[in-house]
Amino acid sequence: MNLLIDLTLLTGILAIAATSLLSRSLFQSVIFFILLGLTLALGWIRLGAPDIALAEAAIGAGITGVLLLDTLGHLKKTGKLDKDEHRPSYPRLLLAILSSVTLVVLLLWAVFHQPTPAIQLHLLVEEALPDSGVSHQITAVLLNFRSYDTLLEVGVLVLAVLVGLALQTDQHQQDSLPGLPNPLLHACLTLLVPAMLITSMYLLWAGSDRPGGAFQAGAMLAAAFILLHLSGIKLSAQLSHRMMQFGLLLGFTVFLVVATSSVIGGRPLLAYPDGGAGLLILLIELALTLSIGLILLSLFTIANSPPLSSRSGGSNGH
Amino acid sequence: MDTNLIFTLGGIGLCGLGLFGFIYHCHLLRRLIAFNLIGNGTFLIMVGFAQRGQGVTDHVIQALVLTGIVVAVSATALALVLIRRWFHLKGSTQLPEDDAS
Amino acid sequence: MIHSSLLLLTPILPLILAALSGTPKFKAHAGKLALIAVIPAFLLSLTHLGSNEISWIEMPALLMGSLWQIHPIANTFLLFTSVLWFFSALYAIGYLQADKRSSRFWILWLLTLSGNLGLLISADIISFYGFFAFMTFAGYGLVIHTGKKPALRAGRIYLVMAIIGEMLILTALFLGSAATGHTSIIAQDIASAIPESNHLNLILFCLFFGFGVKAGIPLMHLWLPLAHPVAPTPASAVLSGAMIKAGLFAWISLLPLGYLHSSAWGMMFISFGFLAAFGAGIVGILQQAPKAVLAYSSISQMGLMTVTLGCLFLKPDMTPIMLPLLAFFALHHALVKGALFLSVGINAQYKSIPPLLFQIGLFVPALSLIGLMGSGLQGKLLLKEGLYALQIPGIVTLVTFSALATTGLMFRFLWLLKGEREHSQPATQADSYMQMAWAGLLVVGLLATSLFGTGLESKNLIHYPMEYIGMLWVPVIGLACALWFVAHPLNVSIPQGDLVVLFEHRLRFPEQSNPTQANESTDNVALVDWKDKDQQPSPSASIEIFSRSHVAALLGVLLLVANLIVWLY
Amino acid sequence: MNMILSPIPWLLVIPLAGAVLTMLIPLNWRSPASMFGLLTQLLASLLLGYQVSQYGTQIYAMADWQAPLGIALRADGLATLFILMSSLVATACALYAHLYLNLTKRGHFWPLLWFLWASLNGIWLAADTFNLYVGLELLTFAAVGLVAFASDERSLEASIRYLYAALLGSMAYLLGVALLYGAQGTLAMDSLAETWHWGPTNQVAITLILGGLLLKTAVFPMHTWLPPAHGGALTPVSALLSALVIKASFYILLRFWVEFEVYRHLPSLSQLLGVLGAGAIIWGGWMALKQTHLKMVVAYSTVAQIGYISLMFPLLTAENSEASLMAYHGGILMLLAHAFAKAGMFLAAGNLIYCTGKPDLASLAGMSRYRPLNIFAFGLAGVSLMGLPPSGGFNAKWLLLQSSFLSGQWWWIVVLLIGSLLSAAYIFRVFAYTYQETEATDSFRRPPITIELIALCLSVASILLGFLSIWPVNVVSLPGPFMEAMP
Amino acid sequence: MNWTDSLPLAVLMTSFLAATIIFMLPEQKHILRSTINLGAACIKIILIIFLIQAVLQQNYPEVRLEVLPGLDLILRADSLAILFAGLSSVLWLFTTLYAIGYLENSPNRSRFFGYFSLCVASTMGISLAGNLFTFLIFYELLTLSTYPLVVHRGNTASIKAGRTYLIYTLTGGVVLLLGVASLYALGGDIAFGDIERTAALVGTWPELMTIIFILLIAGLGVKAAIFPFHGWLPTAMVAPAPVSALLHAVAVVKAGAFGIVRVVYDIYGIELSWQQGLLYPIAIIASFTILYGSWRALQQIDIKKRLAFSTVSQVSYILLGISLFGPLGTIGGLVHLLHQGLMKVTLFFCAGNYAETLGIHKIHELDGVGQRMPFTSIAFTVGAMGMIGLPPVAGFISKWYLGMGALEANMGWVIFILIGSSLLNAAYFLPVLKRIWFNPQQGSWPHERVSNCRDAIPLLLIPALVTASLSIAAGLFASSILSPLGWAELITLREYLR
Repeated sequence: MNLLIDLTLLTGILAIAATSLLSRSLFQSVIFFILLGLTLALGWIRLGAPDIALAEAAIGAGITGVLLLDTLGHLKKTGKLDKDEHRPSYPRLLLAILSSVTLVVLLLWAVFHQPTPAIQLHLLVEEALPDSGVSHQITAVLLNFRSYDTLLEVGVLVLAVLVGLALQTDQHQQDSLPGLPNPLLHACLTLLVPAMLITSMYLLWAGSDRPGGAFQAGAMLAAAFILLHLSGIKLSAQLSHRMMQFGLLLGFTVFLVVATSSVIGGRPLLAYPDGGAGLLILLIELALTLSIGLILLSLFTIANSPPLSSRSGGSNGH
Repeated sequence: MDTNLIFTLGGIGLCGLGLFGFIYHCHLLRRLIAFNLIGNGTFLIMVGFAQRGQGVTDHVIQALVLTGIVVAVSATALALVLIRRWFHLKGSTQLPEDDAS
Repeated sequence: MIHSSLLLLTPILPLILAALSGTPKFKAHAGKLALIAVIPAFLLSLTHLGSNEISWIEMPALLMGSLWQIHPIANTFLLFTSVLWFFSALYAIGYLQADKRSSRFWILWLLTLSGNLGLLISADIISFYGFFAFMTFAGYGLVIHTGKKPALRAGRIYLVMAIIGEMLILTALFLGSAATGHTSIIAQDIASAIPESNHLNLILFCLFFGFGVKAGIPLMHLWLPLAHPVAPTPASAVLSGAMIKAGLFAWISLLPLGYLHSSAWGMMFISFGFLAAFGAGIVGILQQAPKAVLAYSSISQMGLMTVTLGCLFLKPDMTPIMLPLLAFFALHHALVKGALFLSVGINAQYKSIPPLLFQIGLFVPALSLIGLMGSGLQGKLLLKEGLYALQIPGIVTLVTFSALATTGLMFRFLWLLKGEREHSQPATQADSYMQMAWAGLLVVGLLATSLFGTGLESKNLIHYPMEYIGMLWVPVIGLACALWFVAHPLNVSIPQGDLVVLFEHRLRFPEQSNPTQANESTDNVALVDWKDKDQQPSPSASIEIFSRSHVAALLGVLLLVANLIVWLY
Repeated sequence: MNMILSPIPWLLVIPLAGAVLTMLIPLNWRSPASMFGLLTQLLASLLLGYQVSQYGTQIYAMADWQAPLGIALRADGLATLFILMSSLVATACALYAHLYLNLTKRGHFWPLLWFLWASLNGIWLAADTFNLYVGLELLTFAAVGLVAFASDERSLEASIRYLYAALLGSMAYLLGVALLYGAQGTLAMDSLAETWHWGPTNQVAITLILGGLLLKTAVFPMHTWLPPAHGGALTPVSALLSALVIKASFYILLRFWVEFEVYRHLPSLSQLLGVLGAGAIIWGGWMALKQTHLKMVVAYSTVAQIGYISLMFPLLTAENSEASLMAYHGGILMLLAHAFAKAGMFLAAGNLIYCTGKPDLASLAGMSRYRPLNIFAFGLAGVSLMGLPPSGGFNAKWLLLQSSFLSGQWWWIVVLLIGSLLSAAYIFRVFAYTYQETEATDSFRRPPITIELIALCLSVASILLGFLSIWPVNVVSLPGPFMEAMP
Repeated sequence: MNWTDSLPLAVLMTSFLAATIIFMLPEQKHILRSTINLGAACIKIILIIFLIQAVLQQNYPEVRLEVLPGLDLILRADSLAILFAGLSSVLWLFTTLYAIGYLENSPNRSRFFGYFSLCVASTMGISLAGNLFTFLIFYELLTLSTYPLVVHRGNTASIKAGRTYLIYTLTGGVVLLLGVASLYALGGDIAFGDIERTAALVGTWPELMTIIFILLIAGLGVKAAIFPFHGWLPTAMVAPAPVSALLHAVAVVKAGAFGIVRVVYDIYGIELSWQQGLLYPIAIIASFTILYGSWRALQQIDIKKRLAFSTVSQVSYILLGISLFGPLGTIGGLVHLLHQGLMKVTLFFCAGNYAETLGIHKIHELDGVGQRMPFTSIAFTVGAMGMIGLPPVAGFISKWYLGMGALEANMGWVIFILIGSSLLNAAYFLPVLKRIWFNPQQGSWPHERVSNCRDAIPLLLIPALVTASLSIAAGLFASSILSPLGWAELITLREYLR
């Protein structure tokens, strides 16, 4: 039975992916991509990774999909979407087929010759879990055992926003998209947004002992923000620029401060003081959730807003 | 034929498809989608393959995949910012045709 | 001490004076400087006259360790060289009075003088070679002084021959010095070491032909009849009188005379010598220019000296006796030939001189050269006596017969002078400097025996009248022939420089189509054309043309010959 | 040793904090703050250099969790050298940027620079494969941001190209890491090396990682994204990218290659890398020769130089251990010299373009008269790139040559020599342009002398490296896991 | 640590510092720049005098720096080094003086003098190098620092010439690098004079060492302009006169020749090279180059071009001397290194004077210039006479020793090469002299510079006269102990007694 589900899922995933790739219509591609994300979420659950399933649904399918769709809409609006899309050349097709087949063969070869791993990392995790301050392994890994990765990862997020902001060159940009004056949406929003906020809080809270955590919570928050934004309630415009920035950076800053304080306290970087791990992790997660929400929103709005023309930038040098 | 293997294979398929699309397509959005396919495939392989080896649910790799997903979405967002800028400046959705990937 | 300083001054004073005469202050008095320049040399030779003392000065830091010395043979050469240069300079003061380029002439004159004097006192080959080259190249300037077309042509050929000569000499010097085991550069050592060298024949070949250029041996003489007529008269005098003897002097110093008995080389020298003596006579008689006749006469006379040297290869042990005689003969020839050359210039001034004196002045050196009077008589007698003593059959007879050629030449010379007086040239102003110099040289030449012949056992011919008559018959025959020719003119003339004409035409021909020349920018060519049409041809262009491809051709031939010799021996 | 005295965390914290801080504080405060940051960063690097050279390799367990579970940082000789290199070059570029950019641009530049720096330091110190991935991504984003920063068409196109290539590369790397983890259950490099066994999985993993990193390093057939990115960016950015950023992926490759003894088990792959390097040398040189824009010449030169550096891989496989050590030293030295020289060259080129106001070569006429110092800086950098003595480049080339001789792989000699001729050709081509005198009146802008001096300093550093090569060579030879894995 | 040990470094540094300061100076500070230049040159000469003293006392100052493991940068002043360093330092002084005069009122002097000093610094490095690696470093540095001088004028011709120059020298450099690197790969760091090591290597790998020898000689031969590699030299003539003088007389060609000297004497050792039969081919190539260069010189109508081909020919004299096994040949080769430098620099100075004062570039324009510029013409005459090999100018001394050396080495045919070359030299110099002194002036001068001097301006004239006098003095007082010949004999003595 399980096998059947798995195989169906597998077939579905591949089919959807193929459709998404090869579909003539770009819109269709994006839709199928979002669909793929959702299907994958199922797959993740089958793999016993509900955290990833959540993240996939919220981030992989949700945020990415929204971003893609929004861009698509923008491109559509200018009407030049498919015009200059010519058929790729024959050699390119050949190259593509060749490389993907090679990749697949290589991967298959690798997968079917899998040796037994010498190290059972999950045993180590189990062993160290009590010292981590949280009871959920994933959160422990993310925010304690491998918190350094997470720190850098948040850095990546911040950086993405930063690049967007830097490219924007002017902070007081008007959105090109007007708010959607859709009363139905408005009505939905009044119900949906609070629910999403609560979900987000719950996910955050749950993260310490069961699936959930800052990223999923942040994604949920972001989704709420984006919905608000789409409905014309523009968070970024209402918050002052400085506040917005502070919000964006809050998570990262808190993380960094905690990390540094441990160094000042004579411990290695990111090492939590004895017994304070749980609290500090929660603090970090809280800040992260807010920041991730804002960051994802910013990514959306930045992508959304057309940049200033290049003439205003680069006055000094090339 | 356990779940892990099946999804690993699924990941392989996604990677193959994604790579194909990434090379084959010129349209920047399509290539971005292809990239995301590769990403998803990779994540599947990561988890599936690791868990197949370990024989149990591996939380470490799941945490890593979470990180990976976040990074991927950042990358997508960044790429979209650039693409839209590019589109705004040049009115084109693909790069000048002087090379493949 | 005094000798050392005189030795030093001999070549250096002329150099200093040359530098001085370049300055504006001394420019006008350059001629007088030239007179002063020979004084150290003259004094040096006077102090050594008749003594067998050898003075030397060693300068280990100079070049590769120079040794300058004066020995009896060199002294004789130094003597006549200084005397001749002195009188020629005196003559030149008058000769160049109207010449705008006299300044340049005097500088070159002094430089040439320095070289000529220096080579006579150099005992090491390096200084010798240096002075020799110096003389040669500075002498070029004297040859082409007038800047006219024939002068430039002569200069060109002079230069080419001289360079070939220099290179042959250098080869000989390399091999010679190597023959001493790379130890010595003293001429004497080299001369004695040459017979042991592996490259004996090559060395002798190079020495013979190398210095033969200066000494005017056949084949190497080409430049002589060209250069002498075109050079200013005083320059011709020193060229023909003094510088030509530099070749002889070099032979005397460097040939292994007395160390080597080689009949082959002896015959080589003798045959070339006689070829010169007679051949030059025949060619010279057919010349149109008086100075050319004199030039051939010089070749002829040098031939006699070559013959003498050749004899020394046959009888090496006679060397110590023969060399002083040879030197004296050279002295005689230098002074007399100098006087004859100067008379060419005086010829135009005949009106200002009492006719009798003038005729005496013309005839005395001519007769002297033939061997009938004064130093010539003495010189020839001594030479013949020496040759007798060598006991080589036929030599003396042939030498005697060579007087035939000399007679013919002298007759021709005087005849041409007479012709000039009668026809072409308008008489020029009398010039006291020139006449003084002429007269002085005449007197010195005539009295050379009594003045300078102290070291030689002179024979008073008055005691042997029959001998005199014995010497007389050849010139008489010569005179008779000459008179016959005057009556029956042959209408044959040989161009100056005889063989060179053949070479020149042969070599010049392909030059017209020389592609590199044509490739030069066109306006350049136009410039050359213009120059050609004008009074001033582009001489250097032609010399470059000549040198460019044909020096190389000559070089090729030379190398070929040299290699052949190397392989043969 | 006291934990607080270890500079390792500070090497990461300072740039990250710098990034946050410079994003938050007002524009005109950002430069002074950054200057302070630069100083501390330099001090930290020097301190690390001192500590490592005194006490040897240092392991730093992040969050106090030991390696297979937690993430370890490792400062061995190689890492220390790279930290120092990046500190010096980045400081120079930062100072340059401070003088070169206007206030707003500068304001945005600083956080990007700090992120870049943090990621670089992270990569140099990393001893964990997944951590390297995150570091690479951070680096990519910062670099792409910096490229796109010029906000004109060219730079935008270049940044997209760069981003796509880099993302694909990272993904391939991640896939490789996934396979490795699946096969061995660990991510830490030390434990990976300990439990390594050459099954198909690991081979495929290494191939994927290799592919990804090659793409990110822009090794020959995958180099096409590089010239526009490096040539189109703002001058200090180009310098940073060429000097440091591409080195990061190369560094990772090198670590994998040596620590997992890839050179021993996959020698053919090493040869392949060498062939690619050779291709890069020749193709890059040839393309550089054909460019009409100054910075493109320099950018293609980077392609060629990467080729040089890759030549160390086939030479590492030499049976003669002396030869492989020489190859290692040569490669590292080449990398180091290239960092300084290329940064110097880009900055000098930027100054020239600043003067003429045009990016093309032809407008450089008369430049060597107008800005001799600048041309001199360009030339010195060129000397090192050409591999002419005295310069770090030369010493590196020398070592590679010696290594090829000793290992009997003579064909690389040919490549090396042809390559240096080619590089001489394109560099002197630029020179020839600067020496040209045209009738056109000079209407040049005069750059401040300070930015010229910065370029000069970097170039001089690459030359000085020729005299001081012994120091880096000694540092990278410090004992540690890496050196133990060396043949 | 003796204080003299730092002398080699100091010698190098004088020029380096001068170069650096000059680069920094603004264009307008002409007087300061000249002062620095001349001051550095004088200091350098003084330092060299100290070095000479040290070397005479058999004390060889040395500076070492470890660049790479087992690879040292060595600056060492041995007698051979002093020979070249002395020449360079003396000629640098005069060339600088000349250049100051020559470039008066022309742009880009800062650049020019900077690279000029750098060029001299590298020459110093070449002369003081203590092993092949150090030599290689400075050898390449020389290439680099002369390039800006060659293209200094910035017109199309000079840029083209610069390219040719680079193609030749860099290719040569690569070949040299190959040779040096392979030698090092075989035998490690071999210091100059360590010929036992090489002997051992030759014993082990005779063929390989022969190939390396060929590589080294070919690489160095490019700068020394031996026959197939001489093409850059005439094209580099577009450079300003002081540069040509520097290129041809001191720095570049001599660097190549000096390198060959080093390789033959101090790496392989003269006896070994002879036994291996390595010298004979060099002799043949050198001989051919001698004749070929002269032959080509004959065909030139440009003064500097003619001089350039003359250089091609003359530098091979040095090689010829090296290839003659025996002390005399060695002396000849070494001493010609100096003599040719002095004479050629004189000739180039004069050519520059003609060009600068009267605008004369072509030979046919020289007619009658002796009247107009007598002193320059005298200097030119001296140089030309030296080239032909007439005593007492220095050229004869070298030629003499070469000839003697050839006979000593039983290579008699070399004599004919020397003779032939002298003939050709005479053929291309004498007509020029004749034009200068004996031809009347043709029309007006091409481009006469207005000045109230009778000859060239003093700054141009004095160096020419001084070098002319030096070349006479070097010949005239050849046998004194401090003359070039004396020094060459000293070196040779040490070489053959080793």
